[in-house]
Amino acid sequence: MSHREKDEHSGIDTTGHEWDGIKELDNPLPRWWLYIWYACIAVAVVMWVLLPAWPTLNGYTHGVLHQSDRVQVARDMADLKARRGAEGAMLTNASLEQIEQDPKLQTYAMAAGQAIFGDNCAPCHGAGGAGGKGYANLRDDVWLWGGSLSDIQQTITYGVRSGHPQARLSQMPAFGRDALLKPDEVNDLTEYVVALSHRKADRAAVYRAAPLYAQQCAVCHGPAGLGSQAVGAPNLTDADWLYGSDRQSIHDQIWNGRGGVMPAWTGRLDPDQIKAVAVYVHVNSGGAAAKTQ
Amino acid sequence: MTVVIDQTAQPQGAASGGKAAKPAPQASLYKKRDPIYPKLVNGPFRQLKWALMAVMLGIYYGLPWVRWPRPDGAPQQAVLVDFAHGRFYFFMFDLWPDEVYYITGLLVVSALALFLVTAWMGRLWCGFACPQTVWTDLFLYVERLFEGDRNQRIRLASQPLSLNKASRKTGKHVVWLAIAAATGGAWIFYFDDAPTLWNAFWAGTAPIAAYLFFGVLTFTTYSLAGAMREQVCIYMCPWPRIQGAMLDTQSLQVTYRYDRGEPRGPHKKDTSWAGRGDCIECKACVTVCPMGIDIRDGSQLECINCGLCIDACDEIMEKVDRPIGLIGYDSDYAVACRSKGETPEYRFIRGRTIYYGVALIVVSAVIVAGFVLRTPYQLHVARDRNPLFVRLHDGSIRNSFTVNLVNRSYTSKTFVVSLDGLPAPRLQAPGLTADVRGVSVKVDPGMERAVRILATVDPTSLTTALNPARMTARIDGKVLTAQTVFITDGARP
Amino acid sequence: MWFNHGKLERHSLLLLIGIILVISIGGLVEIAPLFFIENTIEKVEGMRPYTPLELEGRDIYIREGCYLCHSQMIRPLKDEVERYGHYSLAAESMYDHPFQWGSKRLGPDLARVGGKYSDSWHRDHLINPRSVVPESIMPPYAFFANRPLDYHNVADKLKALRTAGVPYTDAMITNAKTDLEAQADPFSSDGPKFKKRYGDKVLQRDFDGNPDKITEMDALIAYLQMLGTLVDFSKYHPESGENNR
Amino acid sequence: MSTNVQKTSDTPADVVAVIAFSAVGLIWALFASAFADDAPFRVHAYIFLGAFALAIAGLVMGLANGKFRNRQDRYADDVVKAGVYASLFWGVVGMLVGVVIACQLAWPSLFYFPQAGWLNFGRLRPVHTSGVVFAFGGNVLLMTSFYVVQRTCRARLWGGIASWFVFWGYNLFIVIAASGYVMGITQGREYAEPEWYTDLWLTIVWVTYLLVFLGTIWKRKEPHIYVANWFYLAFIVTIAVLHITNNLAIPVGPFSSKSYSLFSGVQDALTQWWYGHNAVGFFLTAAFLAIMYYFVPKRVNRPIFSYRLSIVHFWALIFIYIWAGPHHLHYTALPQWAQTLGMTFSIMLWMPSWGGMINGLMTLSGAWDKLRTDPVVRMLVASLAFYGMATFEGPVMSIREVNALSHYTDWTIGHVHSGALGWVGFISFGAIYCLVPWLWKKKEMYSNTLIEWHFWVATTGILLYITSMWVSGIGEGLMWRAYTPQGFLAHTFVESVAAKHVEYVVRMLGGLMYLSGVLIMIYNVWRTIRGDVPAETKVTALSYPANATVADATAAE
Repeated sequence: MSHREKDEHSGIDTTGHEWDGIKELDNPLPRWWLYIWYACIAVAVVMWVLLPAWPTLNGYTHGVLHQSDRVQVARDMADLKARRGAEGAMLTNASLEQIEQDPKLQTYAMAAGQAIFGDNCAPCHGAGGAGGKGYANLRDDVWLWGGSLSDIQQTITYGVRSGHPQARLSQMPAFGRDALLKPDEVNDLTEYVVALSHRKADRAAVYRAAPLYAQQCAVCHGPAGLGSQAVGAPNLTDADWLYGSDRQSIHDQIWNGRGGVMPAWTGRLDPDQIKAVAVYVHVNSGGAAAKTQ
Repeated sequence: MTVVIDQTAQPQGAASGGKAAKPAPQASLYKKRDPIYPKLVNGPFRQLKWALMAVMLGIYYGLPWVRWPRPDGAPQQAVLVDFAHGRFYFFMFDLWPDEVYYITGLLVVSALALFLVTAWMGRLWCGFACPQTVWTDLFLYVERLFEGDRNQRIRLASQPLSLNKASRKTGKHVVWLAIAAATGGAWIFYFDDAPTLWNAFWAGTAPIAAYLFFGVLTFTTYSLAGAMREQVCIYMCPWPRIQGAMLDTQSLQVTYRYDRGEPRGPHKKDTSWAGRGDCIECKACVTVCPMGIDIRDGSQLECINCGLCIDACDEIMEKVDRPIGLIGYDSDYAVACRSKGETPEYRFIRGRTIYYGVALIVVSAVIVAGFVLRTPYQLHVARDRNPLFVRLHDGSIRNSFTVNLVNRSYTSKTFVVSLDGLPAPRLQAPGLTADVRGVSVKVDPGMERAVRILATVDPTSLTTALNPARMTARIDGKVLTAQTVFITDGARP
Repeated sequence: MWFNHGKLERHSLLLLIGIILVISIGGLVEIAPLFFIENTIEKVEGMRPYTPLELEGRDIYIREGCYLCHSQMIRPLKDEVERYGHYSLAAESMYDHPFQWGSKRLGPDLARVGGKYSDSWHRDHLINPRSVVPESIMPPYAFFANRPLDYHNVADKLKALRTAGVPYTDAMITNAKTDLEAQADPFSSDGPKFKKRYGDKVLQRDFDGNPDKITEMDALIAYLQMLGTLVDFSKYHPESGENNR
Repeated sequence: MSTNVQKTSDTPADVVAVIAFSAVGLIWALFASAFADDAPFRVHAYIFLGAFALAIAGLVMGLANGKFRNRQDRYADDVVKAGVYASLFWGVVGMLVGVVIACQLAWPSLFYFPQAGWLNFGRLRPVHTSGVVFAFGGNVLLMTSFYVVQRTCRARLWGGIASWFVFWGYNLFIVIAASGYVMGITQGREYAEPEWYTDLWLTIVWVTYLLVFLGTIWKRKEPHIYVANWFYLAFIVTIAVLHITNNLAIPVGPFSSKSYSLFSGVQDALTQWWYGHNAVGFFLTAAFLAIMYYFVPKRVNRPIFSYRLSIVHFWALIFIYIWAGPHHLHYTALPQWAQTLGMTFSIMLWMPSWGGMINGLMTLSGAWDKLRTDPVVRMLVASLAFYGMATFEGPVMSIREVNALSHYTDWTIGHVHSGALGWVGFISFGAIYCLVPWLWKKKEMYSNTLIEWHFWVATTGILLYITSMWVSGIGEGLMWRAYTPQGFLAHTFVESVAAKHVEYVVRMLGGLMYLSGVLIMIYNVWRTIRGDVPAETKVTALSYPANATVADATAAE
């Protein structure tokens, strides 16, 4: 083994190998290096004991802590809700107007309202509240039952045709289906409604329908077709149509007299939650003041 | 294919029947550290190091206790990293999470400054300012208090265990631990209100993380400055390598001027200095070195440029009545010049230093400009994505925006928000007052507030679906704008 | 111990075998159990394979490298659950060949973007992201709206996926093309059959607002609008034993 | 020196084999172009067609002219030279694309074309990652491994023309892959984007590579296999295993560019990140450590610090690295047990990774002065320092609580680039600066000053890059999880995007500086190869006295 030689600089033996002029020393491992490595391994072993770590035939070692991200996040969310609940309690004693005027309460109500709306209202009114055929758009300035804070609160609390004793209630007759009017009369009324909304209509039919309208419809929709929020009768003269604005849709509505149903949310949502949703809807719709039409 | 493979040389293993050369069995798995016992030295560099140590440790331990008056609600601590609220307080400045780019700038400036200093004077950082050096120095001081200077320590180490030895060692470790604990303790005070945390810490009610970091920092201080010492710099820390790579032949670094020192040898008093170098082989430079190297071997990766060997050598030179500076800050270039009999020139202004200097000035200027122009107010706009717009009963189109206003000042402010770039938009913001100037939004100090702003426009005045617009917030004569878009059912591209 | 290491250094095949053995262990211990430990994939209700149109949309998503900026993996951390919705389950990507969990969020997570925004927002946003989100750094994809969707081999795609284990039925494969066309046309007469195959919750509408042709925009929006909407979370309980992982 | 020059072989079987193989490929490519199911596949078929035709033409012409003499007494260095050119070319391409996509993130409205998807971020990013990792890094590895294995085995490359097949085949793979990304051909798996037929082609090339490498070791004239070759071998074998397993897929048709991966969801995710992490571990770490093990001791002319450290850290590194993949999937739907394994093995990986750094740096002890006189040593040392930083940061980021903040953010990007720009880039530049004078028989590089400037510009670039990404990553991580005092999320996502703009500009500048450094290098390499005489004779050329002089002086006493 004559190839081992001493390295001049360090005074340490080489291994005796040489490749293309490269030799190797055989310094021992630095102690600190080995110790830190052992420490890392020890840390790893401790974690294996504490946490879920090793797969088994059908399962895995759960670790003595039984830690689970999913359980943990559920706990964190509950904590968060509890923390917000404390702020939410302030809603109890504030009036709707106070909530809307107070920056802190409004911020809270909007955030809470959005979450509640998403879970409970969005399925019908859409995630953004823009509604759809048969479901009212909550973002515009047209309101069947009134768009003031208290109107909205009442609608949410008791619903529309929900069966709750205090529900918003009205019923448009199914003029065609129940044979209250003849098919021709329904056709004429359709033309009349089209004319009410400032569109071109069959003049003759409109004249024929005028007395019918005064007799059958004006009670709720008003002589000029402006509607009434007291009975949830829509304004027939504006650009907003719940069941569609074309002749077929209008005809269908007169024939069938459809009226949507909205559940009463009292009992499902607590009063503070209803307040929050009411403020959320009111703010997003531009905040109509209480008024009579 | 021009390189000829040398096939004449016999494979080395072949002679011994292909067997490998077996290394001699090693006694131990790992290499034990050879302990270093640096001797205390006196001189300007040592004085400078003491002074710097006092200043830096003073800052480190004391800073969390410096109070800084801020309006109510805000922390009263001058320097505070408030992770919980995402705020960094530094005297008159406070940074929010979306302003962390200032920290980029700070890091870049620090690194460039280090590059520049290294180009000029080598590893000054390592020798004087690095926490590892400072705490090791402090620990060595404690070690000397208990165990005496170099020779006594060496003697003590070789002695069998005795009451004397045990008590000295114990004393040393206790003080070390105390310092380490203080280090860990000070650390946590940077992250929470110091006096409150102090009380909570002793009452056992501080957050777990505080105890955890206290423990970790105590442990690392104790082990790094007490046990690991120079090994950290030699093996572990990447920074010395980068600094090593940052040196060039013009950089000043602690240098043994062998052109003057060689040939070296012991010197008897009153003998001639002719025909020999100034180095008298007293090894003073070796015994004081905290890294345990002999600077006379030339530049080495271990050397941290602390200058203690300069002090040691100068002392000796004065004693033997030779000029000081046998070891000194010098450049490779100068040494090489002198050895050839030329007069060296020192070039502090050269391509690299100009390059770093300019970069440093540019980046610093950008940061300062950024700070000067910084407003304590912010405006963010998110327009609704669902629905994109709503049509009102009169056919007009309304878009909804969530406007987030941030007031980072310490007083309550009122922003006036308007939507510009559209024909006569009508703004509504339930719960807020809107007039011709826009919507007025009051935001509490140090708070942000999200408000809903609804804008209605007559669609006949807009022909395309996507109409760029600017949400504008005016406050204190400042104008903040955010690009947004007003969407109608007009023609789409 | 390394004094015997010389043997490995002198025999290249021994060294090779040694390396192969050493590098095999980690992968085997970690990956293989995922195929046989039962609760790796949660038992949930609602998962179904992608419809042909969604699959084409997903292929476009992959083609354009969307996964490089958008993750589809909501972590069980409270801010993510609040921002994006319920954390993602392994079951939700059980038909994803390949998975699209992503590794970087230059844009937001998309695991539950389905139903969050309107079709027309997606359309505007894809055509020019900065037209609706001025701060966005996303590239514009206006060509989606013009380019007709090339779905000539959609049945082959379903077949390939079935080989990989996605439960497409023979009927789904045979009718892949008509199903695809039916989904993009709300008035299609094939609609009921399509819904029968893929369930009532499946979306059937003109996604890009252009009834004249089926474009890449249709496919991509169809895919985006179903992301994260399949699993019925009212029937998933994380704490229950089999889901606790 | 050599006296027994071998007779050249009369029937170069290797060339004939490659011609036959190319002919088969040609026929396949003809079919593929005729029956292609989609346009991109047809384009690729044409590229294959052209490549095979060129190969056949070139080889036949070469045979006719009596080339391809397989002289066993000479090292096969031409393929290494070709590797130098390819590395430099792909380096510029990959980094240029990197700068372009960095610009796109900083100024999106300047760099996108709404009606054409080819240059969109999503398509260019794979061009960047594959360009720098596989094209630049891959060619550096091919060339250095071919160089090193010959020198340390004292044997010519095995397989005759096979090494050229590997070189051209690998670069053809890159062309196919990169052109595919731009056309939208991708498997949707990070760092494994090429589609099934490209993967198959790479498999053929890679197995040939393994045979060439192993064959050369097999016929070595040194009793022991040098440590650099252990690392190269581990790299080649492991990449083969990873590549094949991770690319198991079912093509939609034999002539379709589309395929679906065999695994799905959670299994697919872990397979992918087992691959992805070990592509880092074996391609960018183990293989570049092999470069370090040859070029560092060779350049500074010092023995390797510790033989036994190299043994321990080699086996520990390759064993532990494989386990660390799941740390890319913390908090995902991957079962938590796998996440814990990924985290703990990453922590245990710290010291084995550092073993390489220690062995490299301590090899320099005794030659430390070279740092100031030899800018190439600067590069090598700085690369080891960055290696040390990145391999410390990695285990830190693998801790789940840290990862919760860092994952999905720019912190990861910064971490990757401190390894890529600092470690992989610098060690490659160092190797190229060593190799060019050695291969082209020059005394030294044309200009040491230019190497210095390459180094200064590149280090500043790295500084800008990693600090901006580090801060931006932590910033966005904090913004995402920030809550208002009322307990609601404080920031929308897009606010975090807007907040990063400044950092993105800084990052782009950093990348641009790094690219400029490479351009300086290319100029320097070009002048060196051209044979220009070094311009400067000043500072660095000054006959700097080595330490030996001191020792001599001491001895002379």
